[in-house]
Amino acid sequence: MKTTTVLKQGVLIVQIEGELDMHGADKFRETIDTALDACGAKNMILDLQDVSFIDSSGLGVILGRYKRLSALDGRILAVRVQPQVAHILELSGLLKIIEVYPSQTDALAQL
Amino acid sequence: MKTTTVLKQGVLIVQIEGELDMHGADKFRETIDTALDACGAKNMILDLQDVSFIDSSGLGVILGRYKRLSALDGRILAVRVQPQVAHILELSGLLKIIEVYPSQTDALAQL
Amino acid sequence: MEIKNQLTMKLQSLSENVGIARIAAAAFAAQADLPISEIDEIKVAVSEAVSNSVIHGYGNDPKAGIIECTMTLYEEMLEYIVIDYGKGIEDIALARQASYSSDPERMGLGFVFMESFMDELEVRSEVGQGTTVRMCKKISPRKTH
Amino acid sequence: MEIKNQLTMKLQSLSENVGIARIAAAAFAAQADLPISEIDEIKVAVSEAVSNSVIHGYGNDPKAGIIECTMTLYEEMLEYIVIDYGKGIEDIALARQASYSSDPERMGLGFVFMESFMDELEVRSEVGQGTTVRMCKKISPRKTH
Ligand SMILES: Nc1ncnc2c1ncn2[C@@H]1O[C@H](COP(=O)(O)OP(=O)(O)O)[C@@H](O)[C@H]1O
Ligand SMILES: Nc1ncnc2c1ncn2[C@@H]1O[C@H](COP(=O)(O)OP(=O)(O)O)[C@@H](O)[C@H]1O
Repeated sequence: MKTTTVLKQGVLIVQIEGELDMHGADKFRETIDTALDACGAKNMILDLQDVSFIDSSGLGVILGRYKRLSALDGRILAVRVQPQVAHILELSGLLKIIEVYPSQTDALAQL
Repeated sequence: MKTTTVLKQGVLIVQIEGELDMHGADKFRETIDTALDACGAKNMILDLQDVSFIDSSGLGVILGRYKRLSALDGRILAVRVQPQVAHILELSGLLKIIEVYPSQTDALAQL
Repeated sequence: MEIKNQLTMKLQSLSENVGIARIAAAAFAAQADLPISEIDEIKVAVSEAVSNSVIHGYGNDPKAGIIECTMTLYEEMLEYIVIDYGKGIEDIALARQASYSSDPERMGLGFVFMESFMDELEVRSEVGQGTTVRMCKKISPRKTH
Repeated sequence: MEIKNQLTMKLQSLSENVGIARIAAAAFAAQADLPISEIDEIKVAVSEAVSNSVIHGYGNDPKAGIIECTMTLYEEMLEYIVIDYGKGIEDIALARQASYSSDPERMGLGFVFMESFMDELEVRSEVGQGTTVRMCKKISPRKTH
């Protein structure tokens, strides 16, 4: 798993590649938290185009970041979600709190 | 593994999809032999575009067909060979008897 | 029921092995000619069970013990059994509830996912002895050749 | 040498399982961060060894016995051991020769491939007892993180 972050219009864009399970979860969390600490963004976009797998360990990290940002009145949006991952996001109830958009541009337009 | 055959300009074109190991080898051989019996072609083109894996069991079937066709003065050509498969064809010495071309059209032009 | 194929894997309790178990589970399921979406579901379920053994069963200590996965193909179903010889579960009914987790950092969705993604889920556990999770996925007749 | 990870698989002697063993071998190798081409080489070598156990060791009889694959990650190498308890090999030196096969339908390239694709190949066998093939692939330091 590989995570890269970049700040665009004050929004933290997180690009993830690989399988998001317990093996990658700690590093995934640290990368995001470090970037959030550094840039002070309160909104975040998760680009899931290259995420082929997610389970409850990966979802747990996303939910934790949601809690952190919603305390600041910030939001998390997800873009380019693959069908298998969308299925899990839906089943977990995460889609109730994280909106999904087709592209980064669409998501940025919402923030 | 899936094998489909079609006759083009008197040449048997064999399209293979999947992993060519001992599990698929028997069916692979039968499909080709049945098609050869039916159409009487003496030249054959193997389209390996969708073959992601081959080992000595798969090569054995190709070599067997080579023997059958060269007894009739026929030839076997291979097209669209993936790098991993090309590596094995080379190491096995099969490239000495089976020429490789980029496309079916190129191969047909040689026959 | 006649066993058509069976595979047993013994893994060290390492997070690296969750992905390996999942890939093997999917490769084993491929024989049954299930639709991709159902193979994806099996991957999640096996991932959850093996992750639980690593995290909860053995408390993230790779030396604490090994994890056994047995995959069996029957005519009409695929069965996955994941066993650890770790800490065990005191109250299985509580553990299986949605959102219950003994770890505040986790979501408590593991058993929920195993249950929703598979057709059967059975959990046996004894404190100090370990935990056995048995999950089955039906193979509907129209899906086999 | 310290073992960093180890996985043992027991398989029925079925042609379906050659592909499963190969996929598991590749997933296990992925930890070592080898280039794709070397993972492909491991897939071929493991495929050859398991195929030999199915075909020659157990004579294509799925009831004849099981196949064990042990995969071990050391600091500087990956080791794959494939064991069957089948027919055994009478003359190992002869069997390892290129083009030698006891089966006229086969090419006799299995051991040649294992040898060229791996950095070490060791074959032990006893007639009527079975065969053990041990293969290693070096992990050059530049390839690890
Ligand atoms: N293999 C296991 N060994 C010990 N305890 C377990 C095991 N699997 C699950 N549990 C217990 O059951 C609880 C619920 O598990 P689960 O639904 O997977 O959620 P989570 O993993 O997010 O905690 C865990 O928090 C843990 O206390
Ligand atoms: N696991 C095994 N059990 C018994 N005999 C074996 C085994 N592996 C190899 N052999 C013997 O060694 C010979 C050479 O093997 P190999 O180089 O893989 O070629 P091939 O599989 O094409 O025959 C085989 O034909 C067989 O006689």
